[in-house]
Amino acid sequence: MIHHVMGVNGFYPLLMTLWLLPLAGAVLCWTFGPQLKQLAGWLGAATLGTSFVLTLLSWSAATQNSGGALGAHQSLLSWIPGFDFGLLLDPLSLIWTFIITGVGFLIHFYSIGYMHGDKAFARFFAYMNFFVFAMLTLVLSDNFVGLLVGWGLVGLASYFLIGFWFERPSAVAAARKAFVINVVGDVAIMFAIFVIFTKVGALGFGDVFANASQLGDWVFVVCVGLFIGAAAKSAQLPLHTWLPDAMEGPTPVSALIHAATMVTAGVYLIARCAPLWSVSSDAQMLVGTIGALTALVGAILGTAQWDIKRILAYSTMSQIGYMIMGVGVGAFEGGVAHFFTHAFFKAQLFLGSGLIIHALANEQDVRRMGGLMKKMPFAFVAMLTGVLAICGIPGFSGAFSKDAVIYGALAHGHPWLYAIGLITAGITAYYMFRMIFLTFFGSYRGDVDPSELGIRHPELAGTPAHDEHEPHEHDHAPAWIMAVPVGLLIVPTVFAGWLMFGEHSWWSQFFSAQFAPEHTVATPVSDVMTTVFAVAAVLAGFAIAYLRYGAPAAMEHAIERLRTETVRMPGALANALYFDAALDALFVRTSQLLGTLFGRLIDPLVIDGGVREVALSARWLGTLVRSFQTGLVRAYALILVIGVACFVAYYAIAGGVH
Amino acid sequence: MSALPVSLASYIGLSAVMFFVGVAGVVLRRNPLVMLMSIELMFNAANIVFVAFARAWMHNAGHIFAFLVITVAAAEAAIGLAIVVAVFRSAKNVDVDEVALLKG
Amino acid sequence: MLFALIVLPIVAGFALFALPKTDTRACKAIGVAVALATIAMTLAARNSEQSVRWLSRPFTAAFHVGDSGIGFWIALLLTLCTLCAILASNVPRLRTFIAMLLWLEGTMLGVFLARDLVLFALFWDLMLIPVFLTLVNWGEHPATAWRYFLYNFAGGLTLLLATAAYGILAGTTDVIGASGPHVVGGWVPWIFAGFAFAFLVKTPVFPFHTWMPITYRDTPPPMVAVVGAVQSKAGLYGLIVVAMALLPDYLHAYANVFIVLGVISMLYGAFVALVQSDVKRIVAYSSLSHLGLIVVAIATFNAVALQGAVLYIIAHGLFTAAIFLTLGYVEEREETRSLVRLGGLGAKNPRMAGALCIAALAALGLPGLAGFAGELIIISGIFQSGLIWVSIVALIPIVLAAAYMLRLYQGVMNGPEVADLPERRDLTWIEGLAVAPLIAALVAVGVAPAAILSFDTSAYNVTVPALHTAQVESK
Amino acid sequence: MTNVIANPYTSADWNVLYPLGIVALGALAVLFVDLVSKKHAPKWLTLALAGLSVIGAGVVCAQQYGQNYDAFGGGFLLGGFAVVMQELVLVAALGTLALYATLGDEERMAGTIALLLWSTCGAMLMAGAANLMTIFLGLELLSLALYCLCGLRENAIAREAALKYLILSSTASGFLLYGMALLFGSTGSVALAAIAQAPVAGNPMLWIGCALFLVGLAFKLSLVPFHAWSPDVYEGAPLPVTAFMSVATKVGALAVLARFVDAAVPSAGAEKLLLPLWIIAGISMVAGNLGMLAQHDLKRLLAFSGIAQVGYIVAALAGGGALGLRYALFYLIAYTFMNLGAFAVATAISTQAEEGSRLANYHGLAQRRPFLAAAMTFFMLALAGMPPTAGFVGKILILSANVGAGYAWLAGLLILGTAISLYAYAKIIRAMYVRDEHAHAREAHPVSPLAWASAAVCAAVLLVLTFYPLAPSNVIPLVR
Repeated sequence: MIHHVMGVNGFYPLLMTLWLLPLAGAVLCWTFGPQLKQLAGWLGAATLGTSFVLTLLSWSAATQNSGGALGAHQSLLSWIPGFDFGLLLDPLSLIWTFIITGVGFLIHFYSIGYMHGDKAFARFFAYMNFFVFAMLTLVLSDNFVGLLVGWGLVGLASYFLIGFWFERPSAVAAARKAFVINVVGDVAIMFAIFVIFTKVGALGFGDVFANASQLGDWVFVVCVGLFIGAAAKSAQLPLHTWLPDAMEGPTPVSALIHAATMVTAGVYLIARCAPLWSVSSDAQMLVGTIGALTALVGAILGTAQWDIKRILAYSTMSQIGYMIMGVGVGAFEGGVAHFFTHAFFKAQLFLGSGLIIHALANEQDVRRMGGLMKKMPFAFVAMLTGVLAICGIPGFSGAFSKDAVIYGALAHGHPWLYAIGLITAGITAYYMFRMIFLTFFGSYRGDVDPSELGIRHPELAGTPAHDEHEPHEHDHAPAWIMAVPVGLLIVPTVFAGWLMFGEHSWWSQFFSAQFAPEHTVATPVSDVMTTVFAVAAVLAGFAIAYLRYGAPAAMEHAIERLRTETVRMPGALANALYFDAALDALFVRTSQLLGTLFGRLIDPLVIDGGVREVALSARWLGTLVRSFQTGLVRAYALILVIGVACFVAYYAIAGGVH
Repeated sequence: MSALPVSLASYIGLSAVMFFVGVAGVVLRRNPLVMLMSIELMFNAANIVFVAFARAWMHNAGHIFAFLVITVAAAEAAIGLAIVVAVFRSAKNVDVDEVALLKG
Repeated sequence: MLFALIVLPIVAGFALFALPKTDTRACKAIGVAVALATIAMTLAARNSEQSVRWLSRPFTAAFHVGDSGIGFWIALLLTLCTLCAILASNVPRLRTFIAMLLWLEGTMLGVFLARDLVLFALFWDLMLIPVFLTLVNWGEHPATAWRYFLYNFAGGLTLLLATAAYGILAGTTDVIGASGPHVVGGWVPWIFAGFAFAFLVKTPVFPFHTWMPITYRDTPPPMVAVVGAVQSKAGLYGLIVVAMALLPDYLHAYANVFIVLGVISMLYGAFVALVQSDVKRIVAYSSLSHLGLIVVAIATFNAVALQGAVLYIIAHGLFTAAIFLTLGYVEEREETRSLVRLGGLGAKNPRMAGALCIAALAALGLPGLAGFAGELIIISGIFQSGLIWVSIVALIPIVLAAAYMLRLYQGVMNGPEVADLPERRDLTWIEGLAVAPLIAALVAVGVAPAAILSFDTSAYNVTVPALHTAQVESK
Repeated sequence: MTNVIANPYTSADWNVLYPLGIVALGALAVLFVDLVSKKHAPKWLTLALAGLSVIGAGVVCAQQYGQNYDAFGGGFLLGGFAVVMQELVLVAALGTLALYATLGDEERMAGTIALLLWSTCGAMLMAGAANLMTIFLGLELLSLALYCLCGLRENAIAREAALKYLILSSTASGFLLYGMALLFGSTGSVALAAIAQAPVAGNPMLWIGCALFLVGLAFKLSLVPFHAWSPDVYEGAPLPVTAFMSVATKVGALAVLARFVDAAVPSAGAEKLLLPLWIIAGISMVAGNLGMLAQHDLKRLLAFSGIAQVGYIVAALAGGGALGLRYALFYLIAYTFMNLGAFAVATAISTQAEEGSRLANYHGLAQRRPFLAAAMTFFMLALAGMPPTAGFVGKILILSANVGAGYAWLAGLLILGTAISLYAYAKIIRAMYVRDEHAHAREAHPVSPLAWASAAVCAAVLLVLTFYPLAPSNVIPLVR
């Protein structure tokens, strides 16, 4: 078999350095945490900054194209016989690396302020750097196993960071939940790997894609396996339940891992495996549908949340639904584009919310906010640009990518998905502006008794009380540390979409060699009309949000209306459409029941009981043997005589006495 | 007075009867001395067979064996008596059924 | 060299009694020195063998020791685990305990380095004795020692019987490490059954496993680290070098039985581990689950699965030992093993938490660590051999492993600090040193597992070429 | 003419009996010394004389190895087999002497030792006996002396043991003797070889004679169901006597049995003829081990153990193959040493006042006497057939003999019996190693060096037998 390697083989020290630097940072922060103190944050941020610079310097290597070999390929080591592990930097992984290191750097920088004073400050940056290393492993790997290694390691980093405040039982439980669900995804990818390994005999991307035809009908199985992995990591139905809980982690974590990068790994995986997806229309149908449904369900659930981070979490889920729908149906460019813009605006939104949370001493319930526009104008601007981008207001970044995805669904022959995409856009506008109105408009409700707002158990309603995180008044980090990254993010949040504008945009040029030309069908409506529909939907959503939360009438009776809404919240929405309960009953409870049954019943009673019977019967027989030893000579003599009689009888018969 | 030849079977029959009497004595009697005597009966039953067959086979091994057995039986009786006396030195009557410390 | 390697720990174990009972430092120092020496000798003895004539009738047998290709790695694992166990030992009557560990090491080295079946069976039975005596002396419940004894010696007996019968049929027992003479006859199924019973009990596999959780529960942690990590592998090793290599026809014929038992063990152990509250029992049932996978791998006769099995044998040994040692520290400090009582230790004991965390992650198959490589290769082999549904079912325990291992780790280390636990300090450097080599090896094997896969699979009658041969073809 | 009648045997015949004669003379010497001493002969002198005679007999006997001679018209077959068996008996005697050195009282020493030596003579005679007369003579010499030895202690249970032994054993002798008479009657010969090869068809007297003959031997071997005497007698007899009895009677009876089986096997009806023997051997393996389960006295436990062990050895003879016989011998040798070793340990922890045979005496022994406990563990493992002891090798050999000869059911019963026995032996091991809360209360009394040394020697021999490739096929001869 001839080895097919994607990318131009060579020696790329920059590539290896940018990959390993975060690992070095993690090790340093972990090992010398107590000595480094606040320096750990700067160290963590600096490694990422350097990696980001190296990424930019590697740009030309990543986009080089010589005779079909696209990007840079660096061989590293032979993992097991026959499987070499290497790094591959091509336009696709470059985009991810760009976001991971770039946005990652900003978030690290922000964290220096946000995490200031936390007693595990160094540990935080160790985990964060480790995450970046793992994520880079994921996107830079040139084979499925390496990808899976990165896949597992980001899951681990996510686990650590969700459970960062591990004294809190809720954080611990959320971390475990996230990890276990992600392992479901890992094993599904493992299964896909088995199929690929058995059918193709190789695991390098180049080999596999070059010999994809050998998969035959199994390609659908492979795609499903990979997609289950993607669904778990990217919070697609029905494996999304961990993502809202993951908001237990510090807000920068939510911004980096649970919004900008890790959760989009599923999108990367599908885009990376575009050669497989493009030959399986069943897989396209399945993935596109689930993506669209996830977008819709995420948006619907987003309308029912009170915790600002959970609103953003459901919005993340919904937006990733868009991306998955895009890459799923075959609109790879559009899906990846939405990842690109989403990374900026969602990071922006999370960091903005972090500013609020930080300022309000960890208050996360929007019912207890209100009127913050005057107090925190900078946060308001940051959040507003983010919201405008996510809603897809033309001119803002989200508009270009989201419309590309929605139109892509239609262009690839999925009108239903197109419709869902448009409806979701409207709902998105509704819950996003709901958040804006509740947070920044009206009057401050933080001093209102929680019960008046319908909050029955304040400690359970997303207001964690973790003293160790709460910075001391006299020990605030300078405000600019958190403000600068947010300010910097405004630029791409607004303008990044312009890269995708036009027929021969920079974006499509950039990916021209990456993805095969897409097979589109004739569409009844044009892409411009799609934008018009989308804007209409957004306006509708905004209008409803305004009427319910932003209009003067609503503002006046805000407290009563919020209480009513809280109390009258439909059960299905309050319980997140019962996904959690269903998974719990189907898998968790069942497993525990089986475990109890086996451990309490079968082990002690059935198996040991049987063995005990045998042992007891041996002892009983021993007593029987003993019972012949009466101690009486005559009894012994009788036994002897009986024995003799038996012997004589046998011999008499055997000897022929008749 | 006619001398009827006594068949070999008669000797064997006699010895078998003696032997069974001996066996029954060991099993049924409770006095150790009687038991020892019963054992002597068993030995002597064997002696009869030996002597009878020594004649039948014209082989003097049977005779020699019989003498051997008589000697051994005498030794056995001596030792047996000694042991019985030792065991029942203090008892008024002798009964093997009352000697059952060792059991189980 | 090899004979010396086996005899050294045994003799050293006896020699310890010449020291004063109270001089625990000297005992430990000697134990460590012997363990280090055995590591060095094991490394030096790779690929060497020694043989001395023993029996010539009813069959030829020899004191033949050497590396069977697989045995070397397990022996290395054993010596490493023993070193760590001795370092971590801190029990009453330390002198006797270290002697037990050394005897265990010597006898088990005999098992894994024996190239003669009779010698193998001999050391097999010998290796049970130190564990039994430890259970008698340090165990909490007398019944445990009996249960261990009852099951394992029953297995040892059938092993003896089968060995003798095999020797008579084959004419020689000097067969380990190669594809032995082909034995035929009506007796062979029974011989196979004898071997299989011994191996399945030792591993253990459902339904012969009930001795195992209580044995692991009652054995002091350093000893259980060796027993759980290495002694349990004797059964699997036996399956490979005896059942696969010598009686392939019968393993083929009864492969379905093994696969079914393995699959049941896999799921059964994982489910039970989910709900246990005693931390050592969790690990015990997780072993049942993990080792079931290896049994399935062996029964497929697939070279890739076999390579994965050997790799996973090593990996499982490493992480099991590390988990048991760390849990031993926890128990020693907090005087409880119950997840109901434990919690929140991570805040005050970051080193301990780190060690347990990495070991638990390896156990749940985190990509990049040793457990993952083994699982991945094994299940690919199973899939490759056409048992698609089995390979799918084999993925379930991995998910469950994530759940119970995290439950274990978090239950001990995370959550709010428990006020009424005795607060003790973090690991001392020597305690850390006892776990560190295992952790390092877990990472090393995870990143570069190739060396372990390099043994010759052709002796084991596998049906599909192994990984490295595939590589040769591709170049 | 008179020459021939007066002296039918040559010096070669009498040379064969040198070892036996030395032992017998040793007994006389012991008595003589006691006679001429003022009060009693000193204990050391008695033991030294006896020891010298036993060792001397051993040396002379060893020199006979390799010579084949049918002495006394086939009454005593000199050859490797007889030599090995006689040596085993002598080993047992020597071991017993060592135990007496610890436990015996000076007053009765000379008589006791003389009886012991004559008993040894009986067993040695059986080792070479090949006709009915020598067999009977040897057996009675062995037994009569043992009856006395059993009762030679001033307590009720010893005498009870003697009485039981006397009555039951004599009854069994009666059966044996009657069987011999019938055999003689049906074949006209007293030579075992001639008897065993006589035509079996239509010869009921021969068959019944065989039955009674085998019953007699089975009684001496204490095979189930002729075993009932042995637990009681073992428990009641003084410790050294039990040790001697457990080895010497079995060696003697096995020698005879082996000759009989060896002679009988080539004949046509052999399989039918010997089947009951294998059956009771199989029953003994299981029942003997079961009987051990509920015992609390070491001697009693070892009596049951002996029942099972003899079952193993007899089972090895099944099929009558040459290998089986050799393996039986190998196991018998191993059994001799493990049993003697166990009794040596028991003696080592005994005092003049109390024999250390109750299981309670072993609680926490490992704390008080770690090396004795280790030795005892070793002997228990050997009896259980666990490595690294000769018991392990022996069991493998017997299993192979059984399987090879087509008696797999015996192999199965052996496995079953061994499995059961493990539990019983382990009970003792566990008792020794379990921590004894009252350890300080039990004072560790001084240990007799001789008993200690005996135990050590036994352990060493067992270890050597395991690892030294004493291929039974090379060293151990056939019945010849």
